[in-house]
Amino acid sequence: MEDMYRMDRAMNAQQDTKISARNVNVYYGEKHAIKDVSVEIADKTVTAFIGPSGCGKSTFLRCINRMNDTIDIARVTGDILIDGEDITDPRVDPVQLRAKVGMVFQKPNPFPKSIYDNVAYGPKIHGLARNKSDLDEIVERALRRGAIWDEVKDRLQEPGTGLSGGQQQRLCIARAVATEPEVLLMDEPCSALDPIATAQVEELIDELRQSYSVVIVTHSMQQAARVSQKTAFFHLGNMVEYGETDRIFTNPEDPRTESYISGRIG
Amino acid sequence: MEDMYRMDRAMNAQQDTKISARNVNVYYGEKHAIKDVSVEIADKTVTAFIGPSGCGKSTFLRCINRMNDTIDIARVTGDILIDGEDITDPRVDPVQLRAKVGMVFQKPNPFPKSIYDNVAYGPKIHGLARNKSDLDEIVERALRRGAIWDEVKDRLQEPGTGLSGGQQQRLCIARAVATEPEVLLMDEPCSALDPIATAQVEELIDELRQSYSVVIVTHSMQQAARVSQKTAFFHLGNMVEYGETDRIFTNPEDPRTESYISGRIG
Amino acid sequence: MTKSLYSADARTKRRNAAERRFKAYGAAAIGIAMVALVILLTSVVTQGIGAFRQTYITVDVPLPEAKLDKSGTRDMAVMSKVTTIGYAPLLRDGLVNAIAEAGIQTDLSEKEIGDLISKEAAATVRNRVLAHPDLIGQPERFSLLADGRIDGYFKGRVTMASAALDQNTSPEKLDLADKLRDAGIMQIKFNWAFLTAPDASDQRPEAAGLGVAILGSLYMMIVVLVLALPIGVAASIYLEEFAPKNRWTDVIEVNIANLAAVPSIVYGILGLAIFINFMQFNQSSPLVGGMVLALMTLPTIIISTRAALKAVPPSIRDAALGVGASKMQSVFHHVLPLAAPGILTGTIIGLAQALGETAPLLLIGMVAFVRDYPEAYSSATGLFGDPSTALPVQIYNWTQRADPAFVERAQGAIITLLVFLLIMNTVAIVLRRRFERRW
Amino acid sequence: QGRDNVQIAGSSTVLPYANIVAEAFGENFDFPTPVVESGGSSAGLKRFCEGVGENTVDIANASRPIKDSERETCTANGVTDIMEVRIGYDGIVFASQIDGPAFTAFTPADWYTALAAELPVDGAMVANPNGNWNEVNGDLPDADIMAFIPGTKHGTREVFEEKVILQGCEDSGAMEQILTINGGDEDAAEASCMAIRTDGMSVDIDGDYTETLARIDANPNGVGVFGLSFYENNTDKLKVATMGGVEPSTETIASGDYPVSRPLFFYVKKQHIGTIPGLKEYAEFFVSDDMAGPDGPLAEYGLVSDPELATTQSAVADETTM
Amino acid sequence: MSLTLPLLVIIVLAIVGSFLARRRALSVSGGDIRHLASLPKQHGLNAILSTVVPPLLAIIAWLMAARIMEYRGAAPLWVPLAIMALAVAGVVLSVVKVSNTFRARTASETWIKGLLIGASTIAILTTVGIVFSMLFETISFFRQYPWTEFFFSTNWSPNFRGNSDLGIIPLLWGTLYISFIALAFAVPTGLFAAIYLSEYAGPRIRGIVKPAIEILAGIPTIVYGLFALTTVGPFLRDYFAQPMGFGDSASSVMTAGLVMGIMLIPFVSSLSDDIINAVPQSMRDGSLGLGATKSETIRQVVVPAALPGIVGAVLLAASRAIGETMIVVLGAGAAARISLNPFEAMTTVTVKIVSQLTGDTDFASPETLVAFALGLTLFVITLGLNVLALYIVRRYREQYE
Ligand SMILES: Nc1ncnc2c1ncn2[C@@H]1O[C@H](COP(=O)(O)OP(=O)(O)OP(=O)(O)O)[C@@H](O)[C@H]1O
Ligand SMILES: Nc1ncnc2c1ncn2[C@@H]1O[C@H](COP(=O)(O)OP(=O)(O)OP(=O)(O)O)[C@@H](O)[C@H]1O
Ligand SMILES: [Mg+2]
Ligand SMILES: [Mg+2]
Ligand SMILES: O=P([O-])([O-])[O-]
Repeated sequence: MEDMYRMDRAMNAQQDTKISARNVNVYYGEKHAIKDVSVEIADKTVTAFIGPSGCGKSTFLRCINRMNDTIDIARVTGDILIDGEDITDPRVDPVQLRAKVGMVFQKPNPFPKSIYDNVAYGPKIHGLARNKSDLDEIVERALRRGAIWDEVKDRLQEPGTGLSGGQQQRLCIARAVATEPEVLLMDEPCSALDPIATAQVEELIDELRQSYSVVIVTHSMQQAARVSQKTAFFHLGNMVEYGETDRIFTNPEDPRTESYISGRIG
Repeated sequence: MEDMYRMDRAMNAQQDTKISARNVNVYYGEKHAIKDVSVEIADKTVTAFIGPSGCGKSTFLRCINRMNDTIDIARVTGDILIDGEDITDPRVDPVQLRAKVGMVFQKPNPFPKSIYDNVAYGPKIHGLARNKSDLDEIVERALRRGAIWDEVKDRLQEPGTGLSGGQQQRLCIARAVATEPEVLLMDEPCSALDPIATAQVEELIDELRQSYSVVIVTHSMQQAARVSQKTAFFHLGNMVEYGETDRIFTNPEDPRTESYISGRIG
Repeated sequence: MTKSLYSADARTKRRNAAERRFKAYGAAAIGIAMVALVILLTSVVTQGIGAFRQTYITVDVPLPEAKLDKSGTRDMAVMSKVTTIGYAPLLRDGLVNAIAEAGIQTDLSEKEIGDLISKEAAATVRNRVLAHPDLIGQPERFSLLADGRIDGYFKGRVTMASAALDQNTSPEKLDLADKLRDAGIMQIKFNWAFLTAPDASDQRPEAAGLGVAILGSLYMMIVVLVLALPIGVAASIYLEEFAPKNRWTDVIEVNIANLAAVPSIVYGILGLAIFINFMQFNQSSPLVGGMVLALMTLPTIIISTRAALKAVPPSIRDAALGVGASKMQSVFHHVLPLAAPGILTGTIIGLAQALGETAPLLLIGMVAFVRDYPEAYSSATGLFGDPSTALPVQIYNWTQRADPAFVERAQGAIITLLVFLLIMNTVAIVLRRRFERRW
Repeated sequence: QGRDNVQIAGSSTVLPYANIVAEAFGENFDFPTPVVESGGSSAGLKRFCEGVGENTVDIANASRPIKDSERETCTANGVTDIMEVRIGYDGIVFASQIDGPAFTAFTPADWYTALAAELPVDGAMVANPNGNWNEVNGDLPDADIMAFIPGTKHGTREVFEEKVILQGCEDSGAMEQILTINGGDEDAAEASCMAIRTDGMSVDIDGDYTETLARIDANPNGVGVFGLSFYENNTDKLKVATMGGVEPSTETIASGDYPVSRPLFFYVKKQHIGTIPGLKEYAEFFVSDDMAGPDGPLAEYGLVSDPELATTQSAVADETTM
Repeated sequence: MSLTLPLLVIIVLAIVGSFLARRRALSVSGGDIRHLASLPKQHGLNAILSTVVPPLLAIIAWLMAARIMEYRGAAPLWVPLAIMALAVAGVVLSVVKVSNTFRARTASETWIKGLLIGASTIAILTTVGIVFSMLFETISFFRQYPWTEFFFSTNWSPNFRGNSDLGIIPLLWGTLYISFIALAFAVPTGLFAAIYLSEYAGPRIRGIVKPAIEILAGIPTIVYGLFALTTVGPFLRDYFAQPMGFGDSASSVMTAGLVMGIMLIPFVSSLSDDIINAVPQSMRDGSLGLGATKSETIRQVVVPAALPGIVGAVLLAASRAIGETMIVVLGAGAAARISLNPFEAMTTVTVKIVSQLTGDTDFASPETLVAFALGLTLFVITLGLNVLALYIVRRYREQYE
C-alpha cells in the first residue's frame, strides 16, 4: 500500500511494545474512517497523533480501548494487541481493558455529580482506596495532577457540570488519572486550556511517561514536539507517517506530512 | 477599584463604540464570577478576551447576548449597551438581540439534525431565504466560510452529531455566520482545529471584521495577536487590562497581565 | 446604521406573537387539564364528603334475660340461638322508651319507630352481648346507626317532599328524627366506620364501610409494586442497554407495546386461566389480583422507563465506560439515576391505573361482597391469600346498588381512593423532584 | 387445612339478595361470612362448572335456569351433583321520571308498536314510523319515544322480548298480519316481532339499573325497564306504569297477575357439602322463611317470594340434585 | 405453604453468605482491598445472588412441574430439602471461591444480566399466557360461528336464542373512532401541557401541576363515565348536536372521546415532560443563540430530539384508549353502529368483550365465546398497528440521532 507507514526500525527494537495495531479498519456505516492502519506504540513513551481535523485520530484512539463498541454504526476490523494480548478477543473483558487503558475524551464530559464524586468514581469501583481518607487523598492527588485542585478545593461538593470549559477538561483529566491506568489516551486534552494550565498538563504527561504509556491527540505541532517522543501523522483515514517526533518534524518522509507541518494542507 | 481597566482613550475616540458594558457583575448563586467589569467594544474590530481558565471569559461573553438568562442560578447586574441601547431594558427582545449578536459556544453543540438543517436553521427562522435554492446558497456559503464545505458537501443529509470534534466546531461556526449577525461572539472557536483550519477561521474573522464586530475568546496568545485589534485580559472575574492588542502584548501595564503573557500565572 | 433593539421589526413581532400564542396554548392545555380536574374533584367531594359523617342514635337498650338467655346459665350455645331477628325488637323498645322519656309526641307506630334504627344495629348489640354476657339483665347504653334515609335527611339527600313519595320512609319519620336530634338522642358524628367497617348489604347503606377494600387494595398494591417496578425496570434496562438490536428484540419491543393495548379484562382472563386454574392460587385473593395488575402495569412502566433511558445522553455512558466502569455499573450508577424521573412517572401512572382498575378483578373473584377482614398472611391461605375486595370494586359495586344512599358512599370511596393514591405516590413524586435535573 | 368460607359467584340480579343473606348468615352463625362475587350469571356458572375443589366456587347465582350445554360442561369437569334452588321471582317494571310525562299505563301492544323495528302496514313490512307515544296509542302522553331497555347481554332482555314485545305483537294482531305476509313461517314471524328498532329511539343499556336511572334523569321523556326491587328503593324518583292494567307489586307478581317476571336461582355444588363448612347451612338459611319468606328481608327488599318455598326448603334439606 | 421455610432459609443464607464473602474477601486481601480483583461488596453481592437465584428458579420450576403433573397438596419432603441444599451450595461455593483473583463483579453481573433477561421474557410469557387463555375458547367459538360472518359482517346484534349476528366490524369502527377522538384531544393538550411545564413553568408551578394532572390518571374511570353521562353528554347534545342537526343522542362517540381524552392527558403530558426535560440544555442554547424564540426552539429542536419518547407516550395513551370500558359504556352507549356522525352512539370491542363475558347467556354459546374471539382479534390487530408504528418511528428516527 502506498500509504503504509514507514517506521524507524532501529529505534523500535530498543523499547518494549505496549500497543500494537495491525491492519485496523474502521467503518461508520458506509464511511471508511480508518484505512488499514498498523502501528506499534512503545511502553513508557508519549505518542502524539496529529493530522487535520476529521482525519480519524479520535476514531483510532477510541479503537485502543474499544470505546467504538458503544457506537452502533461503527465497525472495527483488524487486530489490536496490548501487551501482546488481542483486545478484540472475546475473552477480553472490555471493562478490564478500559481500566487499564484510560481515556480523556475530546469533549469534556463530567458526570452530573459533584466534583469530588466525578474523580472518586473510578477509584471507588476499582477498589483503589481502603477507606474514606484514602479516597480523599486519591481525589486530591488526582485533582492536583489535573492542575485544578486550587480552583475547586473549596467547592468539591458542587456539580462538575457547573465548571468552566477548561475546568471541565482538567476535571476529566483528573478523573482519568485517578484510576491509575497503564495506558492513557488523551484526545486533545489541552484544547480549552490556557498556556499555564497547558504547561501543567504537559508536565503531568511527562511524569506519567515514567511509568506508563501515553497517547495524545493534538492539533498543536508545538505541543506534539514538546511532549511526545513518537508522532503519527494521519490523513484522510490513513496513517501516513510514524516515527520519532524529532525526525517527523525536522525531516518528514512523506510529502503530505511535510505540507501539513509546514502549514500547507488542512 | 484597583482592578479597573485602563483604556487607550486616544484610540477609542476614532472608532464607533458597538458594545459598552458598565459595571457588570455576574453571580452563579453565591459565586461572584464577574466582578464589576466595564468595557467599550468598538465596531468593526476584533476584540480578544484572554485569561486563565475559569476567569470568567465565557461568562462575560454570554452576558452580551443575554445567554445567561438560560442559567437559572446566574444573576447579572450592571448595564450593557449595544449601539447605545441597553440590552437589559425590558423593551429589548432577547430574540432580536441574539439575531443581531450571534454566538459560537465553547463546546460544539450541533443539533441532532442533518448538517444541512443545522446551518439552514437560523436563516429559516429569520426568513433570510426567499426559496429553497436561496437557502441552498446560504448554506453552502456559510459552510464555505466555516472552512468545512469540502468535507461535508457529500454528506449534507447526514446528522451533524456524527462529525468529528473539529468538524462539529466548524459546523457551529458556519451555523452562526449563516444568520449574518452584526456582532459575533466566538468562544474558543479554534480549540479543536488544526493549524490550517484555524488559519481559515482566522481569515473568516478578518473578513467579518470589515463589516461587523467580533469578540473572540482564545487561549492562544498568538491567535489573539494575529486576529485581534483589541485585547481584554481577565483574571479571577476581574477585567484587569484592556487596550490595543499590540500594546497589551508588548507593554502590559498590569503586572498580572505581564505574568500571564509571559507564562507565569495560570 | 441598524435597527433599534427597542422596537421589534415586523418579523420579530410576528414571531413573538407566535411565541405568545404557543405559550398560551401551553397555558390553555394546563388550564383545560386543571379545570377538568377541579370539576371532577369538586363533584366527587361535594357528593362524597357526606359519607364521612353519620347519624347515630344513643339509647339504653333493655337486655332482658328472658329473651336473650332462656337457660339463664350464660351458655354460649343457648345465647347464640337468639339471632339478630330476635334482637331487633329490643332496640325498638329502647328507642320507644327514650322517646317517651324525652316527652316527644309522635303518631308513629312502634314498628315505624323501629324503622329509624339501622338493620345493622341488631348485630352491633348482639355481638356486644355475646362478648360480654354479664351485660344481660339491665339496660345498656348503645350508640346505634340510624337508618340510611334518616341519615340522608340530615345530609340533605332526603327531603320532606321526596320522603312523601318514598316507600321506605315518610315525612312523619323525618319529623320525629328532627325532634330526636333536638333532644340529643340522635347525633351526627365523624364516620370512622366508613374507613374501617366492611361492606354491608343493600339494605344497610349506613353500615357499609371500606375496611376490607382498603386492606385488599393495600395488599394488592404491595404485590404490584414489588413485582412490577423491579421487573419493569429490569426488562427495560436489558432491552435498552444490553440486548443486541436485532429481530428478537424488535419482537419483544412490539410485544410490550402491544401488551399495553390489551384491554384490562383480558388480563383477568389470563389471571383466571393461569394463576387460578393452572397455578391453583386462591381465587378472590389479593395475591392473584396483585399479580394480574402487575402484569397489566408492566408495559406502562417498561415503556416509560425505556423512553427515559433513551433520553440519557450517550456522553454520560462514555464517561463511565472510559474510567473502566462495566456496562452494568455505568447503567446502575449513572444512567438509571438520570432516568429516574421518567421511571417514577411510569410508576406513578401505572400504579394509579392499577389502583383504579376493576375489570380484571371481575374474573378472578375480587368483585365480591366480603365481610371478613383479609389477613396479610395466614397458614391456611398463605401470603395475601384471603378473599378480599378492593377500592375500585367497592366503588363499582356501590354505584350499582339500588338504594341512593350508596351514591354518597361510592363518592366517599372515590375520595378515599384518591387520598390512598396520593399517599402511595407521594414518595415517588418527592423522589422524582429530587432526581430532576438538566444537563 | 382448607378454605373455610363459602364462595359464591354469578348473577348481579341475585347479588343483593345473596348479600343480605350472607350478611345475616355471618352475623348469626359461627361460620365466616360467605364471599359473594358478581359478574353475571354466565360467568358465575362458568366458574361453577370449572371443576371440583377448593379453588372453584361452591354456589352459582343465576337469573335464569342453567342450560343443558352448561350442565354438559359441568359434568365433563366432574361437577356432577348440582342442586338447583329457586329463590323467588324478579319483577320487571316500566317506569319514568317522576316529573315527566304521565306514563301510567302501558300494554304489551303499546311497547310492540313503539319499539318494533318493522310493522306490518297494508300487507307489507315497513320501518316503524312511530316517533311519539301518542301515535302509538292516543291515551299515552304526547312525548317522543325514548325507551331504555336492557342490553342483549341481560337475561331481562329475553323476558322483555318474550313477555312484552312478542305478547304485544300477538295482542295487537300484528302477528297474524306478519304470518300472512311471510306465508306462515312462525319462527320468522316471531323473530320479526322481536326485532327492536335501532334508530336511536330505543337505547340498549349494557350497564345496570343505576345507569338506566341516570339516563332517565337526564331525559324527561325517557321510559326505562327496571327490576321491582330497584324501583321500590327509588319511588321518590320514578313513577311506575301498569302493564295490561295490573300494578306491579310482590303480590301481583306472586299471584301471576302481573305478567313480566322471571325466576331467580342458585346452584349448589353438592360435592362441596361436607368439605366446605357452612355450605349447606347457608343454602338452608337462604330459603328459610326468616329470609325468603313473604315477610322476610328479601321480600322487603323487593324479591317476589316463591309461593312454593316449602318445596324448595325440603329439597335443600334433602340435598336433592338435578 | 410448605415452601415458606425454604424461602426463609434462603433469605437467611443469603444474608449470612454475603457477610461471610465480604469478610473472607477482606481477610484474603490482607486488609488491603487494592489486592482484590473485585471489591468485597461485589463478593457479597455475588454470594447473595448465587444463594438466592438458583433455589428460586428451582421453586418456580417445581411449582410449574407440580401443576403440569397435576400434583396436589404439599410438596414431598425432598423438594424443600433439595431447594435448601441448592441455597447451601450457593453460599459455600461463592464463599469458597473468594480470592484475590476471583472476579466477583463479572460473576455477579452475569447473574444480574440473567435476571434482566428473565425480566424481559416475562413480557413474552404474558403474551403467550394471553394467547393461550383465549385460544381454546376462540377455537370453540369459530366451531359454532362462521368466521367469515365474524370478520366481515357489518352487523352486531347478539341474541339470546341464538341466531345472533356477531360481526366485529362495527365494533372496530367504534373503537377506532372513539380512540381517534380521544387522542385528537389528549395528544395536543398533553403535549402542550408537557411543553409548558418543562419549558415555561417555574419549578414551583411544575412541582404542583404535574402531580395534579397525574391525579387525572388515577380517578376511577367510573367517575369519568358518570361525568360523561350526566354532564358532557347532555351538554354536547344541547349545544352542538341538536342545533347543528346531528341528531339528539346524549351518548355519543364525541362524548366518550372527549372524556376519555381528559383521562389520557397525563399519559401524554407527564411522560413527555420527563423526556423533554432530558434534552440537554446545550441544544436549547444552540438554538436560542441563533436568535430563535423559545417556541421555535421547542418545536424545531427540543421536540424532535425528544420524539422517540413522545411517540412512546402517545402509543401508551392510544393503548389505554383502546382498552377503556367504563367511559365508553356510559359515554358512548352500548349500540354497535357504523356511522360517520360523531354525535351518534357507538361502542367498542373492549366494551363488548366485557359485556358478553359478564352477561347472562349460556357460557358455552357463541354469544359468550365471542368475547374471546374479540379479545384475540383485537390483540392481533393492535399487534399489527404496533408493528406499523415501530416501522414508522424507525424510519422517521433515522434522520435524527
Ligand atoms: N453554571 C455554572 N454554575 C456555577 N458556576 C459556574 C457556572 N459556569 C461557570 N461557573 C464558574 O464561573 C467561573 C467562570 O467561568 P467561565 O465559564 O466564565 O470561565 P472561562 O473563563 O470561560 O474559563 P475557560 O477558559 O475554562 O472556559 C468559573 O470559576 C466557573 O467555575
Ligand atoms: N459517529 C460517527 N458517525 C459517522 N461518521 C463519523 C462518526 N464519528 C466520526 N465520523 C467521521 O469519521 C471521520 C473521522 O472522525 P474522527 O472523529 O476520528 O476525526 P478526528 O481526527 O478526531 O477529527 P478532529 O480533530 O476534528 O476531532 C470524520 O470524517 C467524521 O466525520
Ligand atoms: Mg477528534
Ligand atoms: Mg469558557
Ligand atoms: O347478572 P345477571 O346475570 O343477573 O344479569
